[in-house]
Amino acid sequence: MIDFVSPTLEYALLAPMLIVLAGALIGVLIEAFAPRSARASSQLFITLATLAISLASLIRVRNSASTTAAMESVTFDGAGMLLQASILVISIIAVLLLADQENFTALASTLPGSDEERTSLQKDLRVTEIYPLTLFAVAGMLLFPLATDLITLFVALEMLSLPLYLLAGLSRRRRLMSQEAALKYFLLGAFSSAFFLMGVAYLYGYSASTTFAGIHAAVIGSTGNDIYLLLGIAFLSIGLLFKVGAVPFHAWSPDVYQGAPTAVTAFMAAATKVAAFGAMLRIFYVSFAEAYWQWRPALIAIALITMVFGSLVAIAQRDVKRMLAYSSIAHAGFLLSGVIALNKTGLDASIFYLFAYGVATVGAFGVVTLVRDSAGEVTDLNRWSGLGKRSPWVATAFAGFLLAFAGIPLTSGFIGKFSIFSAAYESGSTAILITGVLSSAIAAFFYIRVIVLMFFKDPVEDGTSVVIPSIYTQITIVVSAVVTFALGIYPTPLIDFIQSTASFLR
Amino acid sequence: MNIDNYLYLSALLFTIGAVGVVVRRNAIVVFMCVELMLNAANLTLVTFSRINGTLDGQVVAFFTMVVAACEVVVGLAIIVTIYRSRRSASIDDASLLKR
Amino acid sequence: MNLANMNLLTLSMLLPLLGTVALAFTPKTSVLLTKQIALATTVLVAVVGILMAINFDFKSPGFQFVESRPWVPAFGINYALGIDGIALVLILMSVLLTPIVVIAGWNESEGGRWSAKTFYSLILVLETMMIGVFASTDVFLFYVFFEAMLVPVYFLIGGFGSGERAAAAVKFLLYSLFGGLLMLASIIGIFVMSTRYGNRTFDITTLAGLHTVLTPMMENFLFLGFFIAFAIKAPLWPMHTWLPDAAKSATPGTSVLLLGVLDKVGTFGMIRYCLTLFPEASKTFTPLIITLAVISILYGAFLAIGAKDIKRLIAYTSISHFGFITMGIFAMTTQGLSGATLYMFNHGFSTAALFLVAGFMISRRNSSTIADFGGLQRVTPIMAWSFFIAGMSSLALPGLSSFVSEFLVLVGTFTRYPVAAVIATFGIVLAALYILIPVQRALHGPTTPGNENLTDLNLREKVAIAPVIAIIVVLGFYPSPILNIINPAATTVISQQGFTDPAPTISEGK
Amino acid sequence: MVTNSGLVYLIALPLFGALSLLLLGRRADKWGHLLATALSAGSFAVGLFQLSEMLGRATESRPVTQKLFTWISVGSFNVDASLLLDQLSICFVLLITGVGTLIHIYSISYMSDDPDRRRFFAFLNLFIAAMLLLVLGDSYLNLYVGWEGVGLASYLLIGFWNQKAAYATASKKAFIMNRIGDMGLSFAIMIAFASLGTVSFSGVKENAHSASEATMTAIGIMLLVAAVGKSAQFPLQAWLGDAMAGPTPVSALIHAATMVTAGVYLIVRSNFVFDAAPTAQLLVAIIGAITLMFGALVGTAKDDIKKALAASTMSQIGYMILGAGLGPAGYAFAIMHLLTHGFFKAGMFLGAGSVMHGMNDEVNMRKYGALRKFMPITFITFGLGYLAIIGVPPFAGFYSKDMLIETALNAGGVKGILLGGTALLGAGITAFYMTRVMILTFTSPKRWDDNQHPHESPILMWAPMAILAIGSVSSGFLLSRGDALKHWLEPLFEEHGEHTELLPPIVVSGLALTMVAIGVALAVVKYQLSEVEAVAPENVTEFTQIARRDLLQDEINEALFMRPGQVLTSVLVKFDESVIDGAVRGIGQIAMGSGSSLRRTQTGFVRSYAMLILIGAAALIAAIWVVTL
Repeated sequence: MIDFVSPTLEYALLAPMLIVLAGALIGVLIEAFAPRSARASSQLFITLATLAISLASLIRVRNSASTTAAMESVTFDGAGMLLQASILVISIIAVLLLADQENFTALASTLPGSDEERTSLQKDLRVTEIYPLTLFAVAGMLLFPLATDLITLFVALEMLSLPLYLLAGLSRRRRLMSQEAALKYFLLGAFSSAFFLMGVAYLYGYSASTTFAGIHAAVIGSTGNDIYLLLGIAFLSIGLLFKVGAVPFHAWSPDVYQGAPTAVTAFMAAATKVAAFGAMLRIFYVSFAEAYWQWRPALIAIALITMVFGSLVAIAQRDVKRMLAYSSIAHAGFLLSGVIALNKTGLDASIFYLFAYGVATVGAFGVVTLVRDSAGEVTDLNRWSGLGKRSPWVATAFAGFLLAFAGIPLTSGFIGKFSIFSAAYESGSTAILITGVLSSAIAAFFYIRVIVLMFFKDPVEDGTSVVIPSIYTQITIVVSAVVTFALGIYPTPLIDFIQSTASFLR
Repeated sequence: MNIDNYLYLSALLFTIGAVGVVVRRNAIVVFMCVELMLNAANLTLVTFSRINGTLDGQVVAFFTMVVAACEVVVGLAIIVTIYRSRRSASIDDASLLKR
Repeated sequence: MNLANMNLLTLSMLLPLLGTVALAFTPKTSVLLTKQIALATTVLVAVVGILMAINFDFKSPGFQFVESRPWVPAFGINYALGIDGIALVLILMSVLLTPIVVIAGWNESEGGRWSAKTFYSLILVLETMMIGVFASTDVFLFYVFFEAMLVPVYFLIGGFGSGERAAAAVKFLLYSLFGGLLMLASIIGIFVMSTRYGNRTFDITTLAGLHTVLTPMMENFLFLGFFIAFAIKAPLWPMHTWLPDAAKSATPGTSVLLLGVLDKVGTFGMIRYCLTLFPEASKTFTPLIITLAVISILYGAFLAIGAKDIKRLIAYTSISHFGFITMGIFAMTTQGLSGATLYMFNHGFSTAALFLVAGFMISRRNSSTIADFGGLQRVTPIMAWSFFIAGMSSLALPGLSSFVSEFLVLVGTFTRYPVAAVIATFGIVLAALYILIPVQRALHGPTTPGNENLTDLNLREKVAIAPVIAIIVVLGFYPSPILNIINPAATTVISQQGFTDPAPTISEGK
Repeated sequence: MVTNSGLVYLIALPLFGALSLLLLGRRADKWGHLLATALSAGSFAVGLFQLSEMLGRATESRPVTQKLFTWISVGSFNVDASLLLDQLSICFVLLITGVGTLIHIYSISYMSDDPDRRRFFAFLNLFIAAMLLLVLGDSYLNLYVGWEGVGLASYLLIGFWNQKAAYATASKKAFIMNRIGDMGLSFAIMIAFASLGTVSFSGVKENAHSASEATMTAIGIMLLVAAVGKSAQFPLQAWLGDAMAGPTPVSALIHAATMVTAGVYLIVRSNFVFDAAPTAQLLVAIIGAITLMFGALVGTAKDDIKKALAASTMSQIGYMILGAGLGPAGYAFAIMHLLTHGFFKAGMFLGAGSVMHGMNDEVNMRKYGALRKFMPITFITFGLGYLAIIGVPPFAGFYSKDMLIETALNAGGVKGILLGGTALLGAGITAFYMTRVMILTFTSPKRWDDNQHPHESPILMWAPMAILAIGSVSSGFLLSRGDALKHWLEPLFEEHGEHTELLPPIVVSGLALTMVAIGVALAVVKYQLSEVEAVAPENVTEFTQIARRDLLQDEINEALFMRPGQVLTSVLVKFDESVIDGAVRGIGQIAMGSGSSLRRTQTGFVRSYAMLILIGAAALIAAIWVVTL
């Protein structure tokens, strides 16, 4: 008979992901058995605990970096470890935002505006499924940048996407919009993952292997039909570019960012970017590196278009969440230059940038959740005017995050911009540098407009006010603010750590 | 016959699916078009697995089916909610979010 | 020099921050205490600054009070400070002006959106950055201060200014950010180049050698990145339009710091960075820059003549003056450079005098339109005379400090670019016009309605304005103390450029 | 060169006065004027002392210097704040402090009821100090300081009553036209430094010959521009008439005796430049000639006594400039005329002041008449000055002017005839208009109404007038006796070969006197023997009308400079607003616009998003495929 070789799984290395999955399952069980009253608190506790433990286990295994695990379908190396750590940290502060129930519908199944909904609101029901869903997504995200096998990569992609589709639809207010966001996200997501899968197919066809190493070998040996490689790279990139929201695959992000519950948007905007760019960096650095002359021009073009488009359209936005969405598109452009750089500095810069940007984003959306009126969050920029007078600290924090996005010195954003642009320029693409700088100038324009609105305009008395719902949200904002400025004033420890650890195992 | 034809076929299916997504209004149909694209990919995978003489392609295809199934679950859930609240499954009606 | 190893520079930058902390703990209600703390701090800083000047070794041209600690070693960034004569003079000017501004603007915080606490915290933070920007010998550190500086000024204008303050603040910030980002591109360029050729560093003295390995093309681009940023700051025609708006909207005190100190960062940067890092490119662009400078001189003067608003008028005169400074810098003669540096110093004080007195006038009349004043000479003689003297120093009357610098710039330029110098000299006639016209309209003639019972300067205002005028007059007759500080540094810069002063044509004949 | 630590006191005393009076403010009202006068007198005393010292020394060692401190020292550009007192500057020192002191005394009474008398005296002292610095500075840059210092003082004093809008304008006009001249001076200094590497008198003198003539011509012409501005010479003469807005003592001191003659000083001081640059020198002479005619003609038409005197000042300085333009032959006579003019013109201005004092500040001569009876002393002193200026022997003006005319005629060739001719003609016209002034004011029948009560001025006013009158009588004789001044100044100038005499001196004097006689006669006929209207008649010749309007100088300036300047200014203001700032705003709007138009791509329809993705996919594949080829 065929002698069956049982697969070897390095559980220690996989622990972070497994723990999160376990936590998610526990969450599901709680949904099933725990009494309604106990759910919210216990779920929150479980989730935070899970993430914390996962982070701990990650730290525990940091020294055993640079080994493949689970039959080479996962590679646990410095870069991957850093990306996982960033994802976990960002998730923790994002989950604190979820804790504020104001964000979520009482009962997802009820019709908007129906009596059912009203009663459910009166009964103060709560969807606590969000926690396990989030954890599943986190697990997917953790796996995504580590996957070194096309199958794993695909599964991870779906694993992080599907829960997000659902989460996007669970807003408490403006449920129609929320559901619409979910639909759009889902349809386009599925559409793009179809492309992604097609890419997988062609790459397999090109290299006769599904592992990154195999593809890399094929690219070097240039065995196989280059058309397949071409198609493979193109289709795969579409899937990834869709996730990071690069033009022209960005269209979903403004709508989803606006429609989804703000807490989810925060989590999605920050963590997904890290995961997606992590995967992108890995596959481009590890597998496609030698074929750069094929894909780089196209990617540069996309990067440039993305920067400019994001910045320009953001100027014209009236809704704070949409504005942040477009700014995140612009930032996707900046981050792409890290992929294009295709050198060590590029990798370091990208990781730093991802972390810094992610934290700032969570913070910014955290602030958005605070500005409310009787009908829930107020995202209309004009109604934000005079926020500085109403609650100076919140306004200051938001201004801080905006300055970080704009890349003003003494904020993390500046170090990020500097390092990623210099990496791109080091790799010889002046266009990225110039365009990046100019589009940052355009971007500054609307960040400053918001600051003016908050500080130099008088408040309009229309019931808009700043509500601090729970200590959790406060923690989130404070932590993000501290991190943002700390990384701006003294980034050395993090940068050094990244420099010493970040590397892809080929 | 030439095995490449399978690739052409799958490419054709994929294109049909993609075009379908763009032209059809009913959410369900759009979703089915996506499924079509996925299966086109599957066909490609299997074909390549045959060409390359390795099994990985077929394994991927199985994974894809499972994933597709999950997608169906999530997708239908969303579409049904939309349908219930809007009494319409036309994706063109859902355009509150724009600009 | 035992003080040298006391890190005076860091100390002088730390003190204002400590002051800010102190302010943070003072209750919002006790405004007076706030002001006192602010004043005390700034005075203390001024003392430290003077200590530095005293312990400065005039003979040696290199950097002094040097400090250096690694900041971001990964990028070769250091927290590196040090001052040569030029920097010292400018720091001295900044630390002397700040307390004066605090005294003169004792009540400026009242018109603002926020409390006096905020106002003075911003001022103090700004002072730290002003010192830092002149003191840093690490290009990256310089850039950080250069950009971060904008934020407090932005809030000072937008939060405490008058009229279209928000718009003016935004205009100022966008202009500066745009320039700053171009400069960032150049800095990245330098960073990558220095990495490519040898060790990655931002140390100005090390980078001074970088140009030898750059292609002319590359050097020109990097130069432009820096220069445009500085030309916007300075401001040089045609990148000047933010200045009048900002100066009009800002409080007089802020305007003093804006025109007196911040704009100097531009001209200072031209010397310290454009010339030192890119000598070849500087040579390449000199004709263009000299042209722009000359245009600024005349253009600014004409617009000042045409100005209806006294603050805008002063702003335009500054544009003209910055034309002189830039011209002097790029004339590449010791007279030109020393003159330009001295000009920066003097302009700080003469503009301060003008703006502060203008501020006093405006605060009494609640209008900054020249036409609203008239015959102040008879109503408020002291105020009128202060304005007159300030004006005289602005038109560079011999015997007042600005004459020495202006004449040095002209002579220094004439020896190398006679045509430019000749055209620029017409500026002195225009200067007479743009000063004497407002003097006549506002101070002379019969006292117009609304001005009859304005009160003359009070003690506080006298205390604020007296030292400025004293400095203007004393340095007019005896500029040597400042010139002695400047000269060695200036000579070094010129020789680094590989220039020597043109010899008298007569000796060529021989 | 001999150094002397005493020179600084010449300047320090009045400067101290000025500062203390200004800083002490009202506290000094009681005694301010006395202090100022005392200090000015003290300065005069120091001057006399220096003169005696100087007389005690051998000719070559007469000049003395004093280095105060290093003023500006950058690279090769070194200027010390140091003073130089030589035979030339001592003349000026004495003139300035002497006449200055007299005018201080005069002003004590003249300004007695002005609330701001203290300020007035402060300014007078400031002027004395600045003027002394001007003549004592040992380099062009030091001179420049004094040069603009006197400009400032004159600005302040012209505008002393600047609550009157017109006076304020007059002072501004003076300052600005002076600045144009100053520009010339700074050009001269720049050229000197660039080409000779020095800006000190001695330095320039050393290199004067080794430098190219072109250079020296350039310097010379620029110095001339400066002189023209300061001395109200053509074409920068327009400000002097308006400068009469200032109190009369000011007109006497600054705009007759001293400041306006600074131009002459500059040119004579720079003799080595002009001797090395014939072209510039000729230009100087021509400017002088033009101005002397210009002033004389304007003088004939003015009814305002001070304006008339101002015009004559202009014309007399024209004589001096002309003399200075005649080279070594003329320098001494230029200075001599300057000194004598200092006496008689100051005297006449003070006289005019005394008349105004007696006539409630009436300045229109047509409202005067027959004042001889009412203010005899003024009449006599003024009369002596009058005789001096028209050049009747043996009064001061005769000697100086006669020598100038003679030198001009002897300048040789056509040049000589033209210049000399002008000078002669000028003498005639001078006689005419001065006689006119004399007659209209003193001897013609009274034309003032009865609420006027003309009376003689107090002693504090007429004493100075008397002293000056003595000067107007004697100075010419004293200075020219045995060519005293000529020999005194000679060491400063180059030797010059004797010119061929066009006419013997006696003939020249004859001609001059004839011209004078004709002028006087005409005036007598026109004004003494015929009725004079109290209001200026309108039905007069074109020429008179034009002359009354200063030969259209203001109209021309306005048409040529002011109007275009104003237009340019307003154009630039609009340009800045719309074009430059507009461009900036435009960029912003472009960004905005493109933003909101790109925004439309976000239709909200999933299918269009999918379409976008599809297109993107196609484009991406195409892009990658293209580079693969």
